[in-house]
Amino acid sequence: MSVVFSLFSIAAICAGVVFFIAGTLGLLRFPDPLSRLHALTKADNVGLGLVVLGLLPFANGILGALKLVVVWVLVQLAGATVGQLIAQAMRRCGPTE
Amino acid sequence: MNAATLAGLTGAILVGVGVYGFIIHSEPLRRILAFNVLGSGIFLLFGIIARRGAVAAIAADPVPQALVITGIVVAFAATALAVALLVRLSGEDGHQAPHRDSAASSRRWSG
Amino acid sequence: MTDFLFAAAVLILFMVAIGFVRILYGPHDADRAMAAQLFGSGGIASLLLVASATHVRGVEDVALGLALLAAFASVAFVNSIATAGEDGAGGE
Amino acid sequence: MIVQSLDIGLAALVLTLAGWTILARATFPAVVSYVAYGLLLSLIWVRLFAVDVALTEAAIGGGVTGVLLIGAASRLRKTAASGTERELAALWRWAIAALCTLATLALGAVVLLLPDPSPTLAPRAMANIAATGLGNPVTAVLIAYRAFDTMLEKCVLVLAVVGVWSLAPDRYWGGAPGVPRALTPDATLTFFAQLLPPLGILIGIRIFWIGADEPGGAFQGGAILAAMWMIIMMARLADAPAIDQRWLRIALGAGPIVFVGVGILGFAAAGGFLNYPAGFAKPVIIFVEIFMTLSIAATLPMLVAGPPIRAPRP
Repeated sequence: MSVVFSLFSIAAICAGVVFFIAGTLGLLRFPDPLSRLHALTKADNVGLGLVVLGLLPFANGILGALKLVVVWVLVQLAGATVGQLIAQAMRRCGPTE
Repeated sequence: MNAATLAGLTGAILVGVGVYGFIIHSEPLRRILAFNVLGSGIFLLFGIIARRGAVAAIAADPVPQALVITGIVVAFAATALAVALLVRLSGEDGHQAPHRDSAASSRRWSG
Repeated sequence: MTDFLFAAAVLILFMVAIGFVRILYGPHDADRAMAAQLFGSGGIASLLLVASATHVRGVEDVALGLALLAAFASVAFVNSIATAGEDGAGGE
Repeated sequence: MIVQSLDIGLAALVLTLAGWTILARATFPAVVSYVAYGLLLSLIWVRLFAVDVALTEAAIGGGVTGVLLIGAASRLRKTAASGTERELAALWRWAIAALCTLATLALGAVVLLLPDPSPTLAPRAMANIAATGLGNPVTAVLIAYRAFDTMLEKCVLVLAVVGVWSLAPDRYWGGAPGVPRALTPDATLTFFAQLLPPLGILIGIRIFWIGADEPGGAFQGGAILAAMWMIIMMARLADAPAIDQRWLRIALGAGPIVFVGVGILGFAAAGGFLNYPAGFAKPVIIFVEIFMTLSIAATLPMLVAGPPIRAPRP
């Protein structure tokens, strides 16, 4: 059973790391700020979500698991808000501001 | 080399970098930033002393930790006071009041 | 397993570090704010991985605190360019 | 091996960010670097097993400091103040760099030559912890063993607020300070500021409450509560309070006043300033901490908001 959990964790965390790599590459390589923002929010939401998913089997009881999920929800909320705000600000002021 | 020694050396470098920045910058906000970098370097030196004082029951000596916690809060208060002084000064000898947004909203709120 | 968790944390930190280039070169201040945002989520992810690997008590609470405050710098940034962009009109 | 590469990578990243904070040409990139730097510092504190410090650094460095510095950078950009940078001659810069390198080398040598085994107060802190009724030695140091320091530190915070307020022009005295907030109400930000505080207040109170036995405490919980009040003001859901409001002044002063009061009662109850009566130490400590948390939650946003900038309402 624990082997299954370990494999699950390794797979999820690896996938999460891949999303972080993709997000960073996007932040570096995409040509304009809005597509960079798109890449960033993917890394925020999915990358951290997968890492949290992979860590859940090792969580410290129900409360520990709950905390991990709340961390993810909070970062999700922050990422979504910041994405919206930055995009609006760039539309208002133009990317050359 | 363990994590504690490495953190201590990081702290030593941060102190040097902070002092350098504090001297070479003439712009006050940059000096405030440099001063904070210097302060966090000193906090890290406290941190290594705490970590080296670990005994079986606890992983780090609580006394330096408590000093650092107090230090972080006081450093923040000092930074805030410095920033307030700076903003006020720039409003005095600049060409404009520093808070036009709020001046407009005060009209709204007082109406 | 512990080594794997540490390795994942190192990789994520490394990726985040590459994002530092955006803080260096911008070009737009929004890009810098985005890179700082990536530092936040990457930092939280590696913190959780390190916590799980070392079993230090209470690290989830540090991650909770960081996650709660993850948006603050960016919100302050957006507010500041909004007030700078209006340039004194202060309009409603 | 991998652990070492983590530590080295972390140190390299922290130093790069600190270096850029100092060396960046423009102010804004320097401020952003500094905010990211504060975030990574809390990771180093976790690696040093100082979770209480990591929590403080995360709550203060991640939240209120970022808002303070970014707000300051944008206010100063509007005025001419950012043009005051003067370049030093290259010779001077090299000389200063050499001196700072010497200071670093000296400190590094001290770090490497620290005595082994290192002197520690940890056994003595643990030996008497049963008398305080606490389980977290850091809280015991803050509120029991070194209570005097912590009390003075609360007074420093109040003095800092008085110092900030005293910068107000006479005509604004008694008015409200200007929080760096959105220019107009914004739907996304409003939604965020309505959703976050309920959860944040819960987490803040929890971190304060578990501080007796686990990492956490009044500073950390108070800083998170402070951040929640700030996001409400930043989203314009609530206006900053006028500084002559009685409730605000009570909230700011409650921490130090209760602390001093409990200290004086210590003469009657246990024969000395700040002595806690045997057997009742923990309830007394929690009582003091409740007011400390409240004061910190009120003080930090007032420090960020700066002096009053509106005339008091008639």
